[in-house]
Amino acid sequence: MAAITIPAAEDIVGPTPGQRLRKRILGHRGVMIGAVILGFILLVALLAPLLAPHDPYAQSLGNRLVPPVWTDAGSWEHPLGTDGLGRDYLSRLMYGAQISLFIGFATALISGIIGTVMGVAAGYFGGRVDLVVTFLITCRLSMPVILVSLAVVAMLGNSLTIVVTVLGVLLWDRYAVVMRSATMQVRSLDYVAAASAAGCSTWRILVSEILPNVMNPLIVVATLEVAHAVLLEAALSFLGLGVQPPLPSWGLMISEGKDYLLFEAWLITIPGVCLFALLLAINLLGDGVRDVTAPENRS
Amino acid sequence: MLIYTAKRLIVALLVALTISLISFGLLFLSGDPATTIAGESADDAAIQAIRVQYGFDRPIHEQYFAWVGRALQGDFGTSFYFKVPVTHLIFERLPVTLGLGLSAILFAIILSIPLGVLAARYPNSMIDRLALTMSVMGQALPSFWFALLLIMVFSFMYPLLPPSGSESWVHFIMPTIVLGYYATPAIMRLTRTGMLEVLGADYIRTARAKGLKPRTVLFKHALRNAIIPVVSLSAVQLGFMLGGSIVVETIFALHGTGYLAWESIRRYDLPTVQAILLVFSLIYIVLTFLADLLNAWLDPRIRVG
Amino acid sequence: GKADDTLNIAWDVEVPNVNMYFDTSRNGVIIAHHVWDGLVWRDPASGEFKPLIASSWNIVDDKTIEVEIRKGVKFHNGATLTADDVVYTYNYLARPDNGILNRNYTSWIEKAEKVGDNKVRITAKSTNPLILLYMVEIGIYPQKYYEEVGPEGMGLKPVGTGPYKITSVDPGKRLEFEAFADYYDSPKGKAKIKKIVQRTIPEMNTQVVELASGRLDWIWRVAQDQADRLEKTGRVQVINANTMRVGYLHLNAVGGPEDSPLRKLKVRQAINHAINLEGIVKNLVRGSSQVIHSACYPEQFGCTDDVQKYPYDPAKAKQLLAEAGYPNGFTTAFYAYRDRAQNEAMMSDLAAVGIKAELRYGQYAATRDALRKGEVPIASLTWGSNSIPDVDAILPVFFGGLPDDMSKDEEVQGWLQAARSTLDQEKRKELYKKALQKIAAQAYWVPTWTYTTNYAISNDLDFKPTADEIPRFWTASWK
Amino acid sequence: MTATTTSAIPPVLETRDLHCTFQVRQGMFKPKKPLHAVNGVSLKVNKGDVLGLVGESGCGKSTFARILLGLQAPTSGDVRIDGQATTAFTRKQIARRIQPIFQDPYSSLNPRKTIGTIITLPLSVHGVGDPSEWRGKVERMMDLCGLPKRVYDSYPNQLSGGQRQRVAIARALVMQPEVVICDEPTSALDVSVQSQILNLLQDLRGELGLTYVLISHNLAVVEHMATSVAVMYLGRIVEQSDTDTLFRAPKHPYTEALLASVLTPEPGKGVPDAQLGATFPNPINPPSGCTFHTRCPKVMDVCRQVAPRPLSVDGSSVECHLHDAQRNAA
Amino acid sequence: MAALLEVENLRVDIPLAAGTLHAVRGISFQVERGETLCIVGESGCGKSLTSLSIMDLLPPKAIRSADKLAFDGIDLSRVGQSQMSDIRGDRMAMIFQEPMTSLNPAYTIGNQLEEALLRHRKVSRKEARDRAIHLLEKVGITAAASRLGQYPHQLSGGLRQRVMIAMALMCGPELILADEPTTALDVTIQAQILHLMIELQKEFGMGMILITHDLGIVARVADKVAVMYAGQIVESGTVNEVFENPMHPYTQGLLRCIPVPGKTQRGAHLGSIPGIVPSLIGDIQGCAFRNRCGYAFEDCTRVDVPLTEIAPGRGYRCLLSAEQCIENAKEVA
Ligand SMILES: Nc1ncnc2c1ncn2[C@@H]1O[C@H](COP(=O)(O)OP(=O)(O)OP(=O)(O)O)[C@@H](O)[C@H]1O
Ligand SMILES: Nc1ncnc2c1ncn2[C@@H]1O[C@H](COP(=O)(O)OP(=O)(O)OP(=O)(O)O)[C@@H](O)[C@H]1O
Ligand SMILES: [Mg+2]
Ligand SMILES: [Mg+2]
Repeated sequence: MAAITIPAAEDIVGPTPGQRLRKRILGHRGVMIGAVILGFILLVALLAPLLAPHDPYAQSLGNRLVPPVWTDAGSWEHPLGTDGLGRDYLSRLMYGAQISLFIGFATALISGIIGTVMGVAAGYFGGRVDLVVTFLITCRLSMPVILVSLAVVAMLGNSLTIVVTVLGVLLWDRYAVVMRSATMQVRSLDYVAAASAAGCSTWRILVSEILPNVMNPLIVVATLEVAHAVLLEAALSFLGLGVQPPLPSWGLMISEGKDYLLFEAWLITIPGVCLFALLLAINLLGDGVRDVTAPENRS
Repeated sequence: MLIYTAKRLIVALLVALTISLISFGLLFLSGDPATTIAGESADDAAIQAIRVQYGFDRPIHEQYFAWVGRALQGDFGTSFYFKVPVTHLIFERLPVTLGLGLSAILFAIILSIPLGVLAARYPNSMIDRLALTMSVMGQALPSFWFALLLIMVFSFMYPLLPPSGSESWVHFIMPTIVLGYYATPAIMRLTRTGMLEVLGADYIRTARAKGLKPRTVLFKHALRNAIIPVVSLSAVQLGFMLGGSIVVETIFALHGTGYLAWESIRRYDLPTVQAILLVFSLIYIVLTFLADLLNAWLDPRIRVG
Repeated sequence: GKADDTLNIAWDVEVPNVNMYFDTSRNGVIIAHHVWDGLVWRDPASGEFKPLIASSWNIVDDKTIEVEIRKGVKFHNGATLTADDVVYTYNYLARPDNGILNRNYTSWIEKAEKVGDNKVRITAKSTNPLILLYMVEIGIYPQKYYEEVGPEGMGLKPVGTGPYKITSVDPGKRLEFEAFADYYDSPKGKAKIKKIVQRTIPEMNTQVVELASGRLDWIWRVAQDQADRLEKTGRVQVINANTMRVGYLHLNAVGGPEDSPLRKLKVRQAINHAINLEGIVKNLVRGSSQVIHSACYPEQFGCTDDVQKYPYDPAKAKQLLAEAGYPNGFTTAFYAYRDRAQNEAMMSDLAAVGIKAELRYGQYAATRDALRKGEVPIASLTWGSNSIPDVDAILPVFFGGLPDDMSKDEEVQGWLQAARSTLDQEKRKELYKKALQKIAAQAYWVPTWTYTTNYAISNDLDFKPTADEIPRFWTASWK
Repeated sequence: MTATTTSAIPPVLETRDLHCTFQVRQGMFKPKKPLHAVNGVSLKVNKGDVLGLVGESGCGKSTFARILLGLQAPTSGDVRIDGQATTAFTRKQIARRIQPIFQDPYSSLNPRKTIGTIITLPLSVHGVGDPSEWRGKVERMMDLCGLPKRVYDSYPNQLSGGQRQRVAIARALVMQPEVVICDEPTSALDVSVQSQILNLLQDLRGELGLTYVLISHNLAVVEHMATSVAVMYLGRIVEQSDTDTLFRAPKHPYTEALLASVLTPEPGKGVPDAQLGATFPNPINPPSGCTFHTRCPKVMDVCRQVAPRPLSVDGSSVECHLHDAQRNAA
Repeated sequence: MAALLEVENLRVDIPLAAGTLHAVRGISFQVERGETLCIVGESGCGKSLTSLSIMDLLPPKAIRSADKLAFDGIDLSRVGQSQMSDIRGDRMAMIFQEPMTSLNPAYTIGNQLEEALLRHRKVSRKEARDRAIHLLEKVGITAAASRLGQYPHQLSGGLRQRVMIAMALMCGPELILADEPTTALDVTIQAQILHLMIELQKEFGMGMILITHDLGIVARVADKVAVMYAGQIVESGTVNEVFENPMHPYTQGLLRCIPVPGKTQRGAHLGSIPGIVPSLIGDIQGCAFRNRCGYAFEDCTRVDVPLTEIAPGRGYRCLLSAEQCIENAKEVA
């Protein structure tokens, strides 16, 4: 029976916040599963040029619709078979990971910047600024993203840049909402008053007092928005208004495989499962980060 | 109350105006709609005639004000494609979309609220884990893919359900599930966190200290308070479902507004697209307004200030 | 199904309007053939013109034709068709302010007059060799009813004289047809199946599922791959039929920036050589589709294969490119609106000789808008000639100086104009040949292949498709 | 308006007829109404003084403090530092002279910053001296406030409540301000820690020649620390005088009630009944006349109609009709 | 007759990720009818958990054990959930610290008051309502009948706390547990509420456990005092005994910390207890106060300190002798 040493008066009470966070992250099953899957997909995406067995764009019309290796007609030449133009499905899938991830992150970045600026400004300045931002949020929320992005893409033509821009310009609402309330909350705390009383400029307060303390919700939203963007791009591509072929985004692959749904189901199940796994991973990660950084878990 | 309603009305109007500007802005992007209206084999004269007939030769702001003026009287113009009044078209198809949306939100609520309550009542139990897994999976499932899988399995491999049409309620089963499951995780989580929070509240302890039965505590004291944010969320989700209906209605060939929107976009049927955008946003605004009223009614702190 | 003597059919696009003059879509044409009879009829099998509402006709001169109206023809609403209805219809179509969309069938009409109890004289604005063909497409409207209800009423409660009458219109969603009991003894023949129900099902997979489960009896435009698999199941019959639609790559020889590579003949020829059409047709398009070399459907009047051909030869293509000053190829936009796989295959062939094509996949209307602005270097398009078996339905549209003429070749324009203003069929053939040869020599187009359509129908159904992409359900019957 | 003697040197801090009104909404469906959080406060604080400010929750103490600090703009009236109106100052200039210590040591320190950075902040904002000297300065201040050097690189959540409050004090004092506004500096702390902080504040005052405005609802603390006391009720100062006078001879019935309610640890004395009504009036609809009349055990008719004016009675300033009456009688 | 409440060696353990938190470490006390026991101690020393464990309202993961936990002869550690909830609110009631959040915002005061009676007694709504009005008047709320229809947010803190008291009295309990009932209130209101509670307790002859960290309240309200530190009772006795002759160094320290108007010299240094409360996670040996204690010696680390009883109900938990303790107290005073 080890006697506790009762800490001396001025002893530091615990580990640093960073250490605690690390410990909680490592102990959180969802985060770990999500991180492993996402890490795997990221790795495959980055190393696609090295890993892909074939050129993802190389067609071989004589070799169309080869089924995957686990079916009777499959071969190791094309482990996941080929698509309607005889392109190697595995290679396309690997490059598709690049595209889908790029869209997710790029969109989340654009919308993140727009939404955070709006949300923080509304939360911090309140009053008219808040009124305007809230109004913009209401406007934005009242327009279905998918409808607007479909319409805009239909008018402008579909390409990677357009899709990323359109989604980026549309998906800022959640950032704005969350950042607004997080900022309001932080703003009312005494350390902001203290910084203000110390003579800090508004800019400095925003950057060094507010922003670091709204980072956690920001990261959570950003993660979930990556998933949202990936999903939306997939839906746009599915409806034929996403990235332009022959770029292999996963949504586009599902869309292309749609014509073969009934008889060559693997063409939609494989990219579908990949998309599902990616979204699952990001969501697990986002949820996990939310759990880990939730106030009740901090103390 | 009156002032409040009036204020909301003004905001709604402003939102509608903004949306109308945006949707009208699409006209700028679209180039010349006259060719579209004329169809594949129309000649130049026909196109020019249409241009004059629809007023596309006039300056854009003039067109906009003319459009707003008519829209205020409930006239959204004539569909380029169907050549019938857009208002007529939308109102004919709205019931399908609203019916689908309502059944989907009902499906989501019926599934997620009890699950959320149970998960909060027994945190970290099997049921909690199950609910959590379901919600994470649900968020990650692309609805178009899910819909195709459902069709593949339940209409083709085991032909139990019709894959298309809106003749009877059976036709709505798969669309309802596809549209509804996506709202389930959010509502379930909110119920769960709300319940967890409420169950940890001081007044729950007070209720228990009075010796009340656990059931009374759970349903009378806890759920009543936890449900309030769920109401708003459900309204918001119902609003989101209008967007989701585009994909679902297209796949299941339900002739609702969502499908109309999608087809109109593809056909450059701008009056229809504009009107649908506007109607969707108005519906959303009305829904959130109703949710606020319902909330106010549920929450005495708002009701009796 | 057979059991309730109802033919359930599905189309993937919504029918905008059943009023035939307000819908230029393919489905509109199909409906028109069922609901409205024209003055004459063209037998799809023999190509001969036969009397329909006109019991006989007489070509007075280059511009004038007189028709005798058949007696006892009834409209669906019970009224009897008279010469006045014919006059009314033609004059209505000739009015510039009528707002109709189908002007390319009708713009030739100058006027119609009643010249006897049952006799009507129709005058054209100018000499036109295709008047009879156009008259086939012009359905006769009941004067009294149409004046009463107007175009909108006609769109909701259509009244014609055809073998089927429409009993219910749910715009865009569902149409119900019923065999017209009082149909006259027409060469088209009486409808054999009592009812037709048309539904709009946008998703092809859904159509197939519905067909397989017996809730549909007839669908078409099934993708070749799916058609193959579907046939193998034995649950349905699959018919592959030719259509008059041809595909082509439009190469912008005159528009675009000054240094546009496509302005160079050698580049256009190189493109022609670069694409392995045979391979694509054999592996991808399949069915009875065939590769074409000139800018028309082979069986159209005036169409000839006797033009310069560009066999698949990537090496030659590269050489031509090098000669044109593009040894390393170039990058270009590539517009398309359908058949994504086929277009990707062509793009891949272009890439193989160094031409990097960036796909702009959009709506037909958008593509054509851009095209007309002269912005499009390469566009992959198709043309169905409005089912008219004469090159006049295709060549003047794209080479005759109309808005879609992007090559602006005055010589070709002249020949086409000349061909149009003569009724001498041999002379016309000669002129068209000249035009087609120049088009090929200049490589304004890459003519690609003819389109086929796959019909998938219930095993109970007896249905014969025709090449003009107009299914004639009144000839269909249950086995 | 105060009764304290006017000397040649202007008071270090002075407010004149300070008002602060918020527009607040009572329910979602109701229009906004004005709430007079601070309703005409005139006070003077001389150098070296400790002004104790007591009053019930919601009476406007913190709002008053925020105005003094320049964190909240008054609706009308002005604040003067050394005789100069603060409207002439920038926020930075005010910051050099007036610094706050807040009630809750948990929310007054940025959890993302180390203790060192937190205390250095004012130095870097004002660009005092050379950044290389900052660490030394900060460590000296930490030492003065009883914080070990080790915690320089720690984060707030690694410290105990008492230590955090010391950090807050060090931050407030590192720029050597003239006035420190302490808004309930110990009410979140346990008694055993409270006394440590109070002792520290006392020591620092002596050492650095500070002036305090000490807001507290704990009268024992105020009586222990303050040199003069102001009693606030519904946004107004109802009584002000030096500490001795106030505790010995309270003049306002509310002050009397407050004093009677202090529970000293003396067994056997029982709990007094202050005879006040149970409710603090709603500040949005304050009572007419004297705002205290609804709870006053000595209420008179005049109180319901006429708002009392501040009077100077025996060296105290008081707002109460009882004292008009005395005066009239005299 | 046995005491109303007898607690012997009550322990509450909370398993946490870092180890088991021994929040309450074997405390014993008794409460008689009509008697007030005050439990006083620093934040986190286990006061609330003690009261909650008597009511069986502990958080789900907390584990309670006791050698004896008897209410009016009923062994509370034996009774089942439903029997416990029959006793709770009926014979034994609790008033919580946070008047602002302890009432359900969704229901009227009347509803919440009546509910308590309807649960335990076979009475009509009307009777419940009458009782509610009666008690509201009793706790000094005017226009009681009209208050019944109001919602909690319409009442001020003081009124809510009165409602909480009335609610606790609905069934006429024999024992009242009040956990810091006045901490959130202003001084004037605090005095009123305490005054009220004492009167009601006398009137109904209830036993009362009052938990507080304010020595002032203890001195004015208590019959008996238990001073808690780190989950243990370090000193107990009647109020006079404890305040006049504090034995334990911690009690002595506490009394020196607070300025007493008129007694403490203004501006002078206050006494203080250096350091902070130790963490109670893991196994604990020796005196928990030793690191803050000016008199600590070697044994304090090694020996588990027993409660020394110097008279019935009067005890302290320190290794120093009673004489030594009294000596220390004088030395500083
Ligand atoms: N930003 C604000 N907007 C609206 N009302 C406010 C605002 N700040 C304070 N108030 C209101 O002003 C009044 C005075 O508040 P203040 O915080 O100054 O009181 P206080 O005396 O410090 O109370 P406490 O003792 O509870 O801290 C209160 O009724 C409060 O609700
Ligand atoms: N649900 C819980 N989970 C974990 N630890 C808890 C829980 N409830 C209480 N504790 C811990 O148990 C110890 C005793 O808590 P308790 O609430 O009894 O303290 P207290 O004396 O009432 O303090 P206060 O004066 O702050 O109310 C504290 O260290 C607290 O952190
Ligand atoms: Mg305050
Ligand atoms: Mg407690």
